[in-house]
Amino acid sequence: MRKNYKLSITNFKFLISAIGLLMIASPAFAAEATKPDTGDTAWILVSAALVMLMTPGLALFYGGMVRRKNVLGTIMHSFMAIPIISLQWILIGYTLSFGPDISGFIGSLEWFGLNGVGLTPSHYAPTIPHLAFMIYQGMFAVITPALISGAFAERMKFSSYVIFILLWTTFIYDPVAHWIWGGGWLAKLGVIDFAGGLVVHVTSGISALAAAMIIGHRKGYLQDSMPPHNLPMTVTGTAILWFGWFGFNAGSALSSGELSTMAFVTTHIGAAAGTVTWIIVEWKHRGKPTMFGAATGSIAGLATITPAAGFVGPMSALVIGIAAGSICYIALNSKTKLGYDDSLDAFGVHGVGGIIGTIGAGLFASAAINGINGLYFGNPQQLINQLIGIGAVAVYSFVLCAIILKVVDALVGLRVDEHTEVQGLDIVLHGEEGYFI
Amino acid sequence: MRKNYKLSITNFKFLISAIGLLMIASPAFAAEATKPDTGDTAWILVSAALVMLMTPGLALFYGGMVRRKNVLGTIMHSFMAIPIISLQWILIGYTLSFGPDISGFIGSLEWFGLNGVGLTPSHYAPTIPHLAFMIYQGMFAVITPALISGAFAERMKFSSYVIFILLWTTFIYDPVAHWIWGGGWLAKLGVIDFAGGLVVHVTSGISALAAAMIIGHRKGYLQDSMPPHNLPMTVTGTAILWFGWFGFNAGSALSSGELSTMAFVTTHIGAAAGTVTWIIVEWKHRGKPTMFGAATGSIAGLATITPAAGFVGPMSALVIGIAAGSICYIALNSKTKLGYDDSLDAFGVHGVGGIIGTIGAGLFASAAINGINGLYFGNPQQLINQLIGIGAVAVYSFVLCAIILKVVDALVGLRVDEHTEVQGLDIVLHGEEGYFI
Amino acid sequence: MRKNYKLSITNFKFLISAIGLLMIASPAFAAEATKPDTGDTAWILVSAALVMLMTPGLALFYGGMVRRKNVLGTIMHSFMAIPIISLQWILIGYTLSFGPDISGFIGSLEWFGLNGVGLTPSHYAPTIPHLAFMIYQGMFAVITPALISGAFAERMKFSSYVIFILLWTTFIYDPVAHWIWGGGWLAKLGVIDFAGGLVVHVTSGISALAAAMIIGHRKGYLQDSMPPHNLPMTVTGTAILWFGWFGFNAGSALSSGELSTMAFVTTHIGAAAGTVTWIIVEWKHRGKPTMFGAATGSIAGLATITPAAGFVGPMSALVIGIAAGSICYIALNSKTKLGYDDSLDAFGVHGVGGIIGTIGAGLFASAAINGINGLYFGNPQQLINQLIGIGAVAVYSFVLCAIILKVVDALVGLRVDEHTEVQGLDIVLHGEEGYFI
Amino acid sequence: MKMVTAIIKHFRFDDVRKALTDIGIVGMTAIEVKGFGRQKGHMEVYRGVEYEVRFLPKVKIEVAIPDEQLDKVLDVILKSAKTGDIGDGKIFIYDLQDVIRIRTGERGEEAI
Amino acid sequence: MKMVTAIIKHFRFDDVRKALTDIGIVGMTAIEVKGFGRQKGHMEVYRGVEYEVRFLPKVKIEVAIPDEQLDKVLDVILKSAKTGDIGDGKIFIYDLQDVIRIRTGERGEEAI
Amino acid sequence: MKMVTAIIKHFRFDDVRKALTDIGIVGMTAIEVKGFGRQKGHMEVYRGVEYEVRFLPKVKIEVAIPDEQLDKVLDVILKSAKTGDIGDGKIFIYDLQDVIRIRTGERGEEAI
Ligand SMILES: Nc1ncnc2c1ncn2[C@@H]1O[C@H](COP(=O)(O)OP(=O)(O)O)[C@@H](O)[C@H]1O
Ligand SMILES: Nc1ncnc2c1ncn2[C@@H]1O[C@H](COP(=O)(O)OP(=O)(O)O)[C@@H](O)[C@H]1O
Ligand SMILES: Nc1ncnc2c1ncn2[C@@H]1O[C@H](COP(=O)(O)OP(=O)(O)O)[C@@H](O)[C@H]1O
Repeated sequence: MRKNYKLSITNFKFLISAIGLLMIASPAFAAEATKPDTGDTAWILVSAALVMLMTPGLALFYGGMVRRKNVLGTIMHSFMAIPIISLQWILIGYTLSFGPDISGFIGSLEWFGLNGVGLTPSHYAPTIPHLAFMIYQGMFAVITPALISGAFAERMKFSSYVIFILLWTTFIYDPVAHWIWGGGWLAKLGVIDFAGGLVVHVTSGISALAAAMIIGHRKGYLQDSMPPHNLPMTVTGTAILWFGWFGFNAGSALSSGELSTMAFVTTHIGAAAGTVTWIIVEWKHRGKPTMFGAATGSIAGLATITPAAGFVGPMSALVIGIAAGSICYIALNSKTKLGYDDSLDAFGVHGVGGIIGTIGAGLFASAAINGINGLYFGNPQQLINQLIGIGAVAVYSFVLCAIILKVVDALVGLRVDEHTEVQGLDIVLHGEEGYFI
Repeated sequence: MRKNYKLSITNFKFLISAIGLLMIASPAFAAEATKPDTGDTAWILVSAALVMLMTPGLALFYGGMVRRKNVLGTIMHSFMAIPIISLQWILIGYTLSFGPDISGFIGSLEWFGLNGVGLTPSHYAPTIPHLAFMIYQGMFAVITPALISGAFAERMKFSSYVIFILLWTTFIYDPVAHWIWGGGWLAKLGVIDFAGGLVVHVTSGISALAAAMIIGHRKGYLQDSMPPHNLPMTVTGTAILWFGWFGFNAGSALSSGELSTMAFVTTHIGAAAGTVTWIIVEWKHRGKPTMFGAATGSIAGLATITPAAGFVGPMSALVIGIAAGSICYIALNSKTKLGYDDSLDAFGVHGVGGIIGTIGAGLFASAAINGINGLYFGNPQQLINQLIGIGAVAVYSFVLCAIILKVVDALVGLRVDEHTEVQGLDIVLHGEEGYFI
Repeated sequence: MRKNYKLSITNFKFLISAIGLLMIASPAFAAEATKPDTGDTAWILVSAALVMLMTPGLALFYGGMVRRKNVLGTIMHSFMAIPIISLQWILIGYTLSFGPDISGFIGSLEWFGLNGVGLTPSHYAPTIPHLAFMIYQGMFAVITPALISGAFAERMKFSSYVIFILLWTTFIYDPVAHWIWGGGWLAKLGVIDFAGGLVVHVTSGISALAAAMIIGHRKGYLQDSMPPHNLPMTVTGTAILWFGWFGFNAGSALSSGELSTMAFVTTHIGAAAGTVTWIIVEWKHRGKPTMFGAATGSIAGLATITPAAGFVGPMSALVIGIAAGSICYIALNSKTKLGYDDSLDAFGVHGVGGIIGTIGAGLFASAAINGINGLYFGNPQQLINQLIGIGAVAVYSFVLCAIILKVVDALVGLRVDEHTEVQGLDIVLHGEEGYFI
Repeated sequence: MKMVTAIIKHFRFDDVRKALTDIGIVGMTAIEVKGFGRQKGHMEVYRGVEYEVRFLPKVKIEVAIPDEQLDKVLDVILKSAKTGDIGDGKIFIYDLQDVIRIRTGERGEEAI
Repeated sequence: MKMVTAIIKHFRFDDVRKALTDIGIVGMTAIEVKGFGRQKGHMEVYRGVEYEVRFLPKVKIEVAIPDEQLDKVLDVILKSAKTGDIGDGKIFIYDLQDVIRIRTGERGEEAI
Repeated sequence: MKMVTAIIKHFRFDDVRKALTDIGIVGMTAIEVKGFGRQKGHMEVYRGVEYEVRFLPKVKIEVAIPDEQLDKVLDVILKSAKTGDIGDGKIFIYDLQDVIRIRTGERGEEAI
């Protein structure tokens, strides 16, 4: 104990001096260069706030789906991703993702602790302060690991979860973000991903699949009744997600004007088409349209349109949304046959949706909108690029996520013991209860 | 069955080719003309997102008021209006409302499927992309039929509801929007309606009255106890509505600056005055001030200030809000004597509020703010215009809504059977339950 | 009775004529002068909407923490502050706070009823309409007294609460806002407070301490079990508060660009650091990390970074957030030893956080960011200024709040009777119940 | 004395209460329960996973009465709770050894 | 053996529990119920529509005890649950035929 | 006839139901209760204030049966509800004077 304590004091002292240096270093933001545009900056800050809100939205979306005894533990997975990944981001995540490129694979540590990241616009977004771009991107890094938590809901140790998301973000999210948005090898190859079909949804969705397979199903899965304990909470989360997604997609224009407008419109159409399609298919298939289905369909539509949002037109968005609603519906309804327990369908919605949308961008991108044509407009190469992107990101995510999970499992164990699972995470891990109603 | 299937395949093929054509046609958005203003565009996109959020806000507002067994069915009425009406809007609703005028009564189908609606600003709003205007207006079309659903909550068939809102939007909302905002006959006559007192609240509120009368009261109305099952949910919805209403009213300036500021301020004052008035009147009348009353008063204030928001000054907004709080209070407290069961008071709040506010605009509009004077500032004609507007919209809405409901009733029936009403819509129509708490 | 009634008619007539005059007077907004900037105005209106949303967010935050029987009464405290203080603000609050200065202590009544407050930008914010500045500041006035309500939750009379917040805002908030933001004596002295560490959090937090001491603890405090009845509701409130805080802090730049970006980034970092620190300390101290702790830590971080947000850099925000999480944790965990029942920790979070943050600004302000250096950057005087500010505001708030409470107690009584406290405020004071689930 | 407990359908609850008060019963206690019986439940499907809901919500009413009121009470419950459909519920009758009113300490039939 | 069930006011619940454990009762079961009795309910008005709330929330406590403890238990409940106001509730006493502890299979008084 | 009521752990509920239906029991009623017993509760800390949670959630199952089924039913519940840990719960057996099926008016064993 003694030793340990000393160690952490030393670490702490080191950290303090590092922060102290950065406190002096970083405010070198001479505003001599280009003044940011007020409208663009307003739009990006609003978008950053909207994307921030999505993570608690996800907390409610997921929280309503689990059993009452796990509501706080589930909410906490999403909620804690906000502060933990935000700190990771300002310290090392941002520079790994967007810092000066190292051979197309990763950003250098030059911008460690936001060193040199100031208020002068960067080449990433020439009309807004560099820090505005940084914080906006940070909100994406936050929500992505939180999405995975749906796969192992109701049975993962909180301590392991914290370690997992730190490793996952550093070793999966940051590199992949660099490959595509930080000027890395996939960007050079010509892969397009407007707002994170690959970077956000495929990484998290495929990792969710790996996680569900490795951690195993919940005790009593497919035998006991495990209906969502609070669907109005899930609907509230859905509403917040849809609302926030305008910041996610239209904000990815990194400016306010034509492109943000187009992405806003296609996002809404994709969501609408996903929802209506889901309800129609469900009604035909099961005989009853459900509110839970409508909520799921809208998230499927939103996830799917994400990579295409700023590349395609309104009618293409309609087609992509229809594909989202029908294919994700099939994915979810095939799940029970496949044996793994992706409890809240992180793979079925985000993995599948991200892949469809990335292909959709390759099919329907139109140069009239954002300079790049897809297959439908005569450029088959773009579809090939997209497929390469999907393959690279999916394989990388799956393999690395499996390794990370195995390592965490070996070190501290991934899964709670049976007693905890039976009693519920809220009481045993967190010592609190969701409701005294 | 076989035939039917073929038919829908054919339909589907047709739809696909139409969409295919539009996918190629629509992206002809040369950005050669005026560049949109970044600040104005940011404001309209934010406003569009805010108005989108209002519909799920309404879902919570209404959802909290019904009995537990109908919470999902009620939420679904509002929620499904988003995707269904959004698709109607991009296909035909927008062009019917805002497309090139046909004799002042309706827009032509020239802009079917957003054909020709691009990123170049339109004459409706010269500093933002045409598509931004389109999507912003679409959010209004979405929430309006959802408002009506309060009148027939807890007893309408979901399938009939879907048909109803499609017909209602096409035959009532779209024409009336054209008359007033699309350059139609009421606009030419000089009727003013800043953000939808007539177009949104009178159309939906009067239709709600027709609907409540036609569908009949809930089983057990005024005999059984039917208190709201979750008032905190209703308060959450109220908060979201108030928040979103800033986009609704201040966004209706279609630009960011003086007019949006004035509409923002009058909106907030109207809501505040409506709430305080309601609470005072209720306290005097019933002896106790209620949270539910405060929530209702705020929505009454917001609905009422809507048509006047960008035409009147702060002190006029105060007067309008006081009128809203007191008159809507009286309307709701007289309801039980009138015999119809407008279950969630869609008429009492939106119908009555919309009428008061439209008159309020005619009384207190000030040319110093938006070029038009009302009676109080020496222009009695404006009040007459407003009364004509109210009469025309109310009669049209009532008659057409009654016809639509009768037709839907004859074709598929409006009302669930008694067993369903007793068991609750959630289990019987949707096969799911709101809570397992 | 008769007399009373007459009196109020006379009052009412007087009010009506005053409003009538103002209706004519106020719209003298010639737009001849500087045109507002569209981006800046968009940002401030969005920020105003965000800050408005914080008060219902607080309603949920607090509402989830009390016992089920008091959920509506607690929500109502926050909710009713919106309309009541908004009306106070437009009538007298704004002019008392920001009207032409009288000897550094208070604003004159020149702008009574917004007279002369128009759409031309003011010297407070030269690129946005004066009314935009007015309404934005009004949202701050609204939330501040609502924060105090946490101290006397579950036992204060609603009628006394209404009187209390009106007096409190007029005699404490308005003057203190004038001292610091309205060009009063503390501003002249050089005290800095970016977004309300002193004006909002110290005033309300210290008043909460006075209130908790004067009103006495809840019946059964520390004996009966009083766990929060709905923690997911509290988390929802936390999310809304965090989201809204971007408008609170980054909006306080009163423009959109570099300063708003910096304040946005430091706000998020402060919140993140507060949350992570809280969880670590709690985990070490109590053995379990809780969702309630994470929510509390994030609000502590947000409250603490508030006065420093636009003066310090990202790494300083990190340090301030760490201080917030650890010191507020200690404050809350010492509470039970101190004997007073600050039921929802309005003092422990806002009072303590506001003081830390105000000191933090004095320590870490950097001229490179906003023209002023703190101790760490070589200017010890700033720290002294800040300490004077804290002393003056804390003493003034404590003494005046105690006087106001004593007066209200003498006149109408502060506390409900025992029967009401046992039955719950919802049924007895408001005649309604939160849930029928 | 007898304790009559009846498991009934939710929406008959108000009628049963009214019918009982009409014959002079001034006290009763109600409890939300979940019933399993001949009335079959239903399936609910959540995102492709099917759950059988076997237990249906019912209300249990407990009425303590003097022996001589038994027949009247049973009669009244039978009439007011009956819909004729399966799942109408059951009445269970127990012997009650004693009753005490807490406020006054009265015992036996007086305490009812 | 006897099963003593007491319908009491919510806020007396903690006192009753304490009083019972003080005399050595180590087990009991509590249930939320809604009571209807001499204590009248109240009106609630929601948007102009009045509803009478007739059933008030109460707690029902069930304690299984050996016969010889009956008097002490009744005495303790009477004292700790009483406020003297109407609606204090009632105690019902049943004969218990047998008790079994599931964990061990013990039966009768040992199982209590 | 007997009324067998068993207070059991939540997560044994489904097994007990299955076991009972397997031996032909077609009706039962379940109630959420809070139990207090040898199984100690736990502490919960909310913002620095500690509360002891003494009452744990349990399910109470009520099954009315003819006398001759008693042993089988007890046996089945004992087996299916048992985990061997403290807090497994208790079975209480009451004499049931009469049962009536509301739908048909049948009485006695036929009504079960
Ligand atoms: N043997 C039993 N023991 C306890 N409760 C029973 C029993 N049988 C039925 N019940 C209760 O009575 C309710 C109605 O019984 P059910 O068999 O569905 O209909 P019916 O009584 O009309 O035949 C059930 O939901 C259950 O709560
Ligand atoms: N005959 C009865 N059968 C069952 N429960 C009863 C009966 N009478 C009263 N109760 C229960 O006892 C509670 C208190 O009774 P009430 O008549 O209000 O007050 P008091 O016992 O003080 O006269 C009621 O709310 C109800 O739950
Ligand atoms: N004397 C009693 N009267 C009523 N219920 C009891 C009694 N003793 C125990 N119980 C119920 O049985 C449950 C289990 O009892 P407990 O003492 O915790 O475990 P065990 O039965 O395994 O010793 C308790 O939670 C309580 O609901």
